[in-house]
Amino acid sequence: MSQLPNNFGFADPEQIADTTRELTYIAAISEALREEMRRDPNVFVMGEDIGGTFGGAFKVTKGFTDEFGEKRVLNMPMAELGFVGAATGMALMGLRPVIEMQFADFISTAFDSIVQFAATNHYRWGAAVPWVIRAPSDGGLRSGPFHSQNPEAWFVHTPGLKVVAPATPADAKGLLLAAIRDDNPVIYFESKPLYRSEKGYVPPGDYVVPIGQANLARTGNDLSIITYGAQVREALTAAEQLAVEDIDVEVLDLRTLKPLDTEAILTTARKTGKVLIVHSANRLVGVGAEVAAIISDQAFEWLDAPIRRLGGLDTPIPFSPPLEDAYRPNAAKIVQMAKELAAF
Amino acid sequence: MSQLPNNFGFADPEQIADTTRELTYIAAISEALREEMRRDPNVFVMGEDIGGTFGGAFKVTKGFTDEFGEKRVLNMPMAELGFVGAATGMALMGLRPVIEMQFADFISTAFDSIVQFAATNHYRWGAAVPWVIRAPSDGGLRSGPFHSQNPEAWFVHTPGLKVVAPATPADAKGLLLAAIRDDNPVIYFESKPLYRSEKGYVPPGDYVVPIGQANLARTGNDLSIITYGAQVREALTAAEQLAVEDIDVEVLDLRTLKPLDTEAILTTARKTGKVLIVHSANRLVGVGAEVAAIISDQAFEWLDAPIRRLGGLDTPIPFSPPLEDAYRPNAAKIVQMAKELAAF
Amino acid sequence: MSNYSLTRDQKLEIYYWMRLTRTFDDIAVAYWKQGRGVGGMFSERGHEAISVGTGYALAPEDVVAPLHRDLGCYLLRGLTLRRVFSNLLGRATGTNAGRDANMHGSGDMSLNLVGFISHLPQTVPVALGVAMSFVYRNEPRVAMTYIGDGSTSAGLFHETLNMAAVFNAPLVLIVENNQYAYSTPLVQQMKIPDIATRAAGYGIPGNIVEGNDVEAVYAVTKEAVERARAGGGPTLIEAKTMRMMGHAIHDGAEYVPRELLAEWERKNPVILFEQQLLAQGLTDQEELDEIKHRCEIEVTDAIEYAEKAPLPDPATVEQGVYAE
Amino acid sequence: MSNYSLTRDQKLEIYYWMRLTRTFDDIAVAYWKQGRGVGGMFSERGHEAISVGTGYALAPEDVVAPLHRDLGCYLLRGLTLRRVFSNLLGRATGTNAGRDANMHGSGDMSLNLVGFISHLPQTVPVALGVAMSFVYRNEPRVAMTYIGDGSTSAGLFHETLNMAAVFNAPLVLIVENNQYAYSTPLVQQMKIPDIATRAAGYGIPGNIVEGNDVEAVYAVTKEAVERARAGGGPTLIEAKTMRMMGHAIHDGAEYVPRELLAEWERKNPVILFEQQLLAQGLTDQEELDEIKHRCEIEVTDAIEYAEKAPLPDPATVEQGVYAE
Ligand SMILES: Cc1ncc(C[n+]2csc(CCOP(=O)(O)OP(=O)(O)O)c2C)c(N)n1
Ligand SMILES: Cc1ncc(C[n+]2csc(CCOP(=O)(O)OP(=O)(O)O)c2C)c(N)n1
Ligand SMILES: [Mg+2]
Ligand SMILES: [Mg+2]
Repeated sequence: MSQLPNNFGFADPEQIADTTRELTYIAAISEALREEMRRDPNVFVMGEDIGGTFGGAFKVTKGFTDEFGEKRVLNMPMAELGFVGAATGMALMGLRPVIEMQFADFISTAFDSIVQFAATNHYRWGAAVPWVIRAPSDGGLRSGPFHSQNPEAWFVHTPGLKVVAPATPADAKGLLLAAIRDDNPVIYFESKPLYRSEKGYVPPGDYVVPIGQANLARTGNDLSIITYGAQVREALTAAEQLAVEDIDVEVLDLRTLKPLDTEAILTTARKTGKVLIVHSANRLVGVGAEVAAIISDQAFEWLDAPIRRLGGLDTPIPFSPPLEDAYRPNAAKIVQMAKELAAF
Repeated sequence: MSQLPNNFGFADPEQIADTTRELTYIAAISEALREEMRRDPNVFVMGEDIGGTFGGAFKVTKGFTDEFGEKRVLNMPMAELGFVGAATGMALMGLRPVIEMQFADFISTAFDSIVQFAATNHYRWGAAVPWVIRAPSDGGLRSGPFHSQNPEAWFVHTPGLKVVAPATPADAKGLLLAAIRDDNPVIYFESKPLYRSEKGYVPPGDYVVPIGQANLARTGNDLSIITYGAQVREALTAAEQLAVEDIDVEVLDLRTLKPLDTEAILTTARKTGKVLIVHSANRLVGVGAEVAAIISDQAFEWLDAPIRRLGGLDTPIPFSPPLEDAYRPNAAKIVQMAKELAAF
Repeated sequence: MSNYSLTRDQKLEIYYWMRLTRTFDDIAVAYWKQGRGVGGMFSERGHEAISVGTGYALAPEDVVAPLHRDLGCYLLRGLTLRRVFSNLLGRATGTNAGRDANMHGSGDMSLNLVGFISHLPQTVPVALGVAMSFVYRNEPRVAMTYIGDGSTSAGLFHETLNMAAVFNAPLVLIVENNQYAYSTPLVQQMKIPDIATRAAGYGIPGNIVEGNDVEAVYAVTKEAVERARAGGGPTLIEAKTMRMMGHAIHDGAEYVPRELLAEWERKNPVILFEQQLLAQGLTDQEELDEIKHRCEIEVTDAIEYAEKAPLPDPATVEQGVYAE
Repeated sequence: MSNYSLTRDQKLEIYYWMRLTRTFDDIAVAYWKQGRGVGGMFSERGHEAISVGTGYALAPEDVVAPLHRDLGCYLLRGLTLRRVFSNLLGRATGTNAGRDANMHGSGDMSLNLVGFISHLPQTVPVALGVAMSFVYRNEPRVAMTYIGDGSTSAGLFHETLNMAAVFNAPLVLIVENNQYAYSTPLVQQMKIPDIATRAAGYGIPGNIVEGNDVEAVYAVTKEAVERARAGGGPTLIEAKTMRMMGHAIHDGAEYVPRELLAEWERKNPVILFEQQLLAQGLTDQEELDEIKHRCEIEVTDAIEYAEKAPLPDPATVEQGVYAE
């Protein structure tokens, strides 16, 4: 990761005036992007429908064309494979494209370019590809199999990428800045269910959360929940409920999925001896499998119970509310599994 | 899976005459394809360069155009995404396309069509997609980052697919027949390093290895190696060497990666209490992570040692011999890790 | 085109499907605006002549893969309003029993209807494969599918048409050029005035048709369909129209100039066809009103049915991933 | 085209690069046939006029992304024979120190050379991005890349050219139509006689050139490059030639009719250019022989260098995955 510059004081005046600095998760993303584009002329955004008066399917770049002009807000034809390839070319020339996938689900369309070209380039011939793909992911919103996906495991498995997944407004900002400044291709999974419902303090100005560091979101002694993205909120909710029943839960928010913060994972596993891993993505060969494998290898002697995992089912993500609810992890299911594990 | 018909007696006369029936791994693939095309007029092959006098990059379909005609040997333009989509359409109409990817590495080009359309179709609206993709995978052949890949983890993670990976000539035939007769999209990873160097008895005629059943390739008491594909041979070689040092190794060949044979995995893990998981694919969030996670969940109380994994490194696959050898698992590395594990 | 002239009964049938489509759309849009819907919903307003005119050109044994704005085609192929509205509400009685959203995955092979997916234009090569299956089996059948102007920017447009030409497949591809891809106008998508121009790059015919004139749409499609059936290979048809509402129900489409909408509203395909039918002396206002009334009753029935229908049982969530 | 006439020195320089390319190829092919190579190897025999004629039309500040048969372009951009042959043998002194095979990944941004990958034609949109970076920064520079006839069947051909037109990017795309994609002849790839026809579908110029005539290739490319530099946008150039050996070294290409090869051998681009130079009275056989001799010495030197060069240290295998 490149050196972190000072705060250049570009934070939005309105927001500076607001000393509480409570922002929604999505406003934090938007702020990070805007401030970074003000700071660094090499940073620009590209994607479908992100320009003009429209500002993207989720309005993250609303007003950006007015402020930055069409050259730095590239409204792309519907050709993800081609435009991710083009972003790679721009990045090779030292620009820092931030690509918006309209939904994370569509990232499979650009897969070849991501996993074969961008991911391998530095290893193969030493040329850096400093782009970021923003991928609005996760469900619970009755959007069906193609607007609800969590495809991070494909990319964590692939050598040469970095992958982050913020769970709070502050991390949404701090990890986006880190991702943009990183000299490697970074996939930034943002959680749609947090967009407008998750609010929190966001430091003004230059605030960077380093890639590769997990966050201990709650300390506890009985059991560790290791999770990320929208499930962090579910895990914290579950922890509250479990506290009532005298189960003292630690919650580790991974924040970065590649590279994983192995030290933090092992520390919490060794501390509590009982681990529940949770993510929205389907469980099978998910990131949680890797976390379980790491623990069963390197914290084996500290374990007091089997390692449990809770993830999406091994089915496409169904649309209808009762089916989607059955598919998806949530606080209630976490409580249930945590209780069983605590009693082991 | 559809009902298995009888042997219609279509085996090649030459091969019937050869009572030993020792075939190479690649000849077994070719035989399975040829016999199945003779048996079922709905089965056909499609892919790049597979037709005419050429018969494919590895000659698996050599002579097929002569025998079956151009209608059943579709030589495709270089457009994997489009022609896998077309295969899905043909499969929807009750045909059974067997698609040859020229190299498994190029499967990422067709990714969108595989993971989004074909994989989800039956769940979404009940129409079956009975195709097979043959994907020549794995390395050790000095072919560099784009002709050596093992991308199975992407597909095992994806709901709605089946994934197989034969390790012997007999399984190469038996699993290909099973895959073709299966009513679902199946990805069949064949191991290039085994093509011509691995020989063995192959049952004549109709020989089906059911999808979903692992094979205990060697029994032992001290330690289990769970593996698949080309690493089965490495594991068996390692087991011989370990036997000399009185380490009695069990080798489980998974054969099918999706659905995994959880029972067989748990049985061997519970029996020996020590597990080493090996695959050529890069280790991180690989299929081995899932195997480790399953064991650490469901065989926890039987374990006497940490679960170890050996896989490819988290780098692209390098070309130059010393680098590729450092990248790739092999018998010597297995011996080394198994010894440490046995001593735990 | 005169070879494929329509009888009075056929024209009134076409009118019925167009009117039913529009009535469904009016009522469904209102339903969603009242906050009673589940998930999102796509309006197909403005696409009635295309979806019905093209769909009507097919024989029952032909196979079609319609998209999100092709409700008319689904209905005339036999997908019932009850199944459609049930699916919109995520009911067990919906086309796919609540597995997929809105019109996605609304296929039914017994009706020779292929379900689509979001990833545009992934259905296009699938339709090519259907057409190739007819070549494989020597069947005189045709496959037809649709693509939006926006989706023609994707590589599959190219891969599919090229392969369709190479395999001389009986495929008809309808480009629904409705001026916008979500918020993106044509001028930001391509530097050519007519998408049909691209057909020459594959060595296949490319036609342009006024997409709000159902008789013209029918005629040009029918000709392409019968040519394909006779072994003449694929055709590209570009039907020009306008998306009259937002991209989906949540989208107010403020980015579309109001004058453009007003201009196209004057070419409302349903009204245009009514005027043609009246001018041709084939019907009178009373009969048209009667059809309209019938459509309202049918849509109302579908909604009532769907509202009462059960939601899927969560215990079934893992069923059906694989064909057994 | 007359605006871009070449001096005698320039022509002899072009001849030198073409001859060097051919000499390298002859020797490398023989080396591999003797079983001394590591991994596979692609011959670019027949492509000398294209790779050199196009590459020579670029200014040093322009960026080029050559493919597996564009050795001439790599060399004239400054990639040394020593680095190239070292890479073929997987040595630490190779362009990418043994990470990637044969000419794959032979990029060097200090030479404005982009490395390619196997997945065809993934380098094409990357070159578009390079061109878009010039628009972004208002730099009068041009990006150029190549695509085989076979790879034009892939969707990226379409996506890239359409976006290049939309963004008026200074991109020159050379189609190397060498009649075959591996074993597959043109007639099984497309139903059109000229790939350049497709340019009209993007609203950009499409030119056809005799790919074995280096002066013609240079002229048409130079015109496109300077047009792009002046803000005139992208151009497609289809250069017709023939792949004179198998797809790669292991491939005997029995599927290619011998008469076709004989016909094209009469148009051998290196010999053709020698004849033109002699006919134009610009050189004599002695000078040509002298250049040829120089090329042999250089190639021999590269091989000796590479053979003595160290293999990479296995301890470095995990280095360089990420830029720090
Ligand atoms: C591969 C892919 N990328 C992005 C989207 C999101 N998306 C849905 S519809 C749409 C615009 C499509 O425009 P067009 O093809 O013209 O169809 P229309 O909606 O205008 O009928 C976009 C970008 C998608 N569905 N698929
Ligand atoms: C996506 C992809 N699919 C398949 C291949 C395997 N392959 C390598 S070269 C080739 C043929 C390419 O033909 P063409 O583009 O005409 O280039 P040429 O080799 O003739 O110069 C194929 C199919 C590949 N490299 N990439
Ligand atoms: Mg449109
Ligand atoms: Mg070629």
